[in-house]
Amino acid sequence: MEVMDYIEMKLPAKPDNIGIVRLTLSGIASSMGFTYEDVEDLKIAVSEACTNSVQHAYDNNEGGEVVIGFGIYKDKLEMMVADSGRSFNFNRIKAELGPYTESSTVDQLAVGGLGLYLIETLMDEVRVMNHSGVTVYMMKYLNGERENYGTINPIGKTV
Amino acid sequence: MEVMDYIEMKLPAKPDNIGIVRLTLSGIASSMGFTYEDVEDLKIAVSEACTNSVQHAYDNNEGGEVVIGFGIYKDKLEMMVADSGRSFNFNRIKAELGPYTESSTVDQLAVGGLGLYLIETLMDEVRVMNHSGVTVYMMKYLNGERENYGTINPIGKTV
Amino acid sequence: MKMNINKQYKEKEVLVFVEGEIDAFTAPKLREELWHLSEKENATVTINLKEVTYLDSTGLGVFVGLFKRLNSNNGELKLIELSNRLYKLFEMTGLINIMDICVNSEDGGR
Amino acid sequence: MKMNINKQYKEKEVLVFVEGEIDAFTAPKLREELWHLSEKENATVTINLKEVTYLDSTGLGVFVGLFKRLNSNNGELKLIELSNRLYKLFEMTGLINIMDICVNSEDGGR
Ligand SMILES: Nc1ncnc2c1ncn2[C@@H]1O[C@H](COP(=O)(O)OP(=O)(O)O)[C@@H](O)[C@H]1O
Ligand SMILES: Nc1ncnc2c1ncn2[C@@H]1O[C@H](COP(=O)(O)OP(=O)(O)O)[C@@H](O)[C@H]1O
Repeated sequence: MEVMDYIEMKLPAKPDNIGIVRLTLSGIASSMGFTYEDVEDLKIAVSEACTNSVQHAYDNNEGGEVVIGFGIYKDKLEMMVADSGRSFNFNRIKAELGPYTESSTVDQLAVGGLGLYLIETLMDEVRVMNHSGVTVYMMKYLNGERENYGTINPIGKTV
Repeated sequence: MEVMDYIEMKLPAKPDNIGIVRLTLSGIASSMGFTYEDVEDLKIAVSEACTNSVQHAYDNNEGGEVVIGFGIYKDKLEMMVADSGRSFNFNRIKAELGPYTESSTVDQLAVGGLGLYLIETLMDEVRVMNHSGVTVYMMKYLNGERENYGTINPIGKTV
Repeated sequence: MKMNINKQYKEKEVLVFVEGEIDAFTAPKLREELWHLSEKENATVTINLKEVTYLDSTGLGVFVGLFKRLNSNNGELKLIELSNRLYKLFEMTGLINIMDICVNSEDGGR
Repeated sequence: MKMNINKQYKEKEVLVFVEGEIDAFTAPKLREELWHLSEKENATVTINLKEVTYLDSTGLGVFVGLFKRLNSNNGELKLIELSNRLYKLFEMTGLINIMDICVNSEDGGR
């Protein structure tokens, strides 16, 4: 087993709290050495997963919980977002996710919105598990082992 | 029972992680409406408690965990820091803490350092529980129902 | 987490400044603030996003909804002064090809 | 979480600039960087804390340790340009009465 640090957060499934998750994540990702751009990408990915838990998994104000697990490795960050409200057995759940190629569950879920699409585009590996609540697994390498989507021109903020 | 939101974090008892707890806390406290000064006070209090868990509760790199619970109310923030590594039953633990006046455990612990002294000075209520690991309970009111320590002159950062 | 909205009215045109983070918490407030602007015929709404520090699919959803409604009322939506970050998001989602988006106010919003 | 340390040597005096957060993670590095400065006799160490954005008991401990050792070697420790926040901490802990602390470099560190 690779060495990793594991940080877990549990919080009420409310939109108010997603900003707090982003702050925590940005602390974790910055101290790991992710670039500004990558930290911003990670913030979007984790927010999208939390937003889905808040909006789809629970009817409004039902008292549901979201659990977010951060697996911190030397060369990558793993994030799991689950709306079952239970703590992760991180490694067991990872094992259950099965091989990457069979990630058809993502397509299955992605009916209309942009959320899961953004997660898939911004992260290096994404898997969705769909029993007893939804668990989204996301992983991003530290040194960006991932091609660019299109060319982004070096456009200044203002002239 | 008062209505509250409860946010919990669990992380390895390492000095590296205390900054992440501060970030999470500052997100929570700012969105509750605490002033800049109060947020900074809360950051010190939670850091001191985490530092103690890291330095005293575990021998170096023993793989221990710290659990931090944030109880968010309309008018106050409660924080618990425990180095047993187990999740809180927040309300049960609060009940076990007993009346505020009997907080002699704090004095009992405070042998040499400034950490617990700062926690006590900066927070409105502090209790320490000392079975199966140390749990520090800290509470701060939103509108500062607490007297000032001495007069702080309005000294500018630079002239 | 804060978001501020400022509106400047000028005949048929409205210039909106948005500041802060747009996410699942703040997007409903933004939608509410913008929605009535799309009711009139031929309205031009320009949104300056220079000070938006965070945006995700919830915010994109607000702009797409506004865009559709303005279009169906013969109006126009312009998004201006996007940061590189925000531009990247509109690019990734393909919205850059559909909507009137520019990174630089000097172009007059085109 | 970052901390930067910059030292300027001038005969028997050293001026140290510290930047960032001083906590249980960064304090050991700070102690290590400052310790050798207190070895010489009659050394004057001035530490500019203007850019220190966070400080708790771990950092106070470093300064107290350095202060004691400099004193026992007939040296001097000055802490200068403290923000209100940092000043408050030295005040609360009573260190303000023991150590040479000032909030304003114009006073020459007194
Ligand atoms: N945590 C979840 N629980 C239940 N359903 C989900 C969850 N996450 C995603 N989904 C389903 O997947 C769909 C696509 O999600 P997404 O791409 O984020 O777009 P949107 O949320 O805008 O619909 C959702 O509409 C929903 O039906
Ligand atoms: N979480 C903890 N586990 C074990 N002992 C603790 C814990 N927190 C505090 N203590 C004890 O209380 C003492 C005083 O703590 P503190 O005031 O923070 O000062 P310092 O940590 O600098 O010694 C510590 O030296 C330690 O013996």
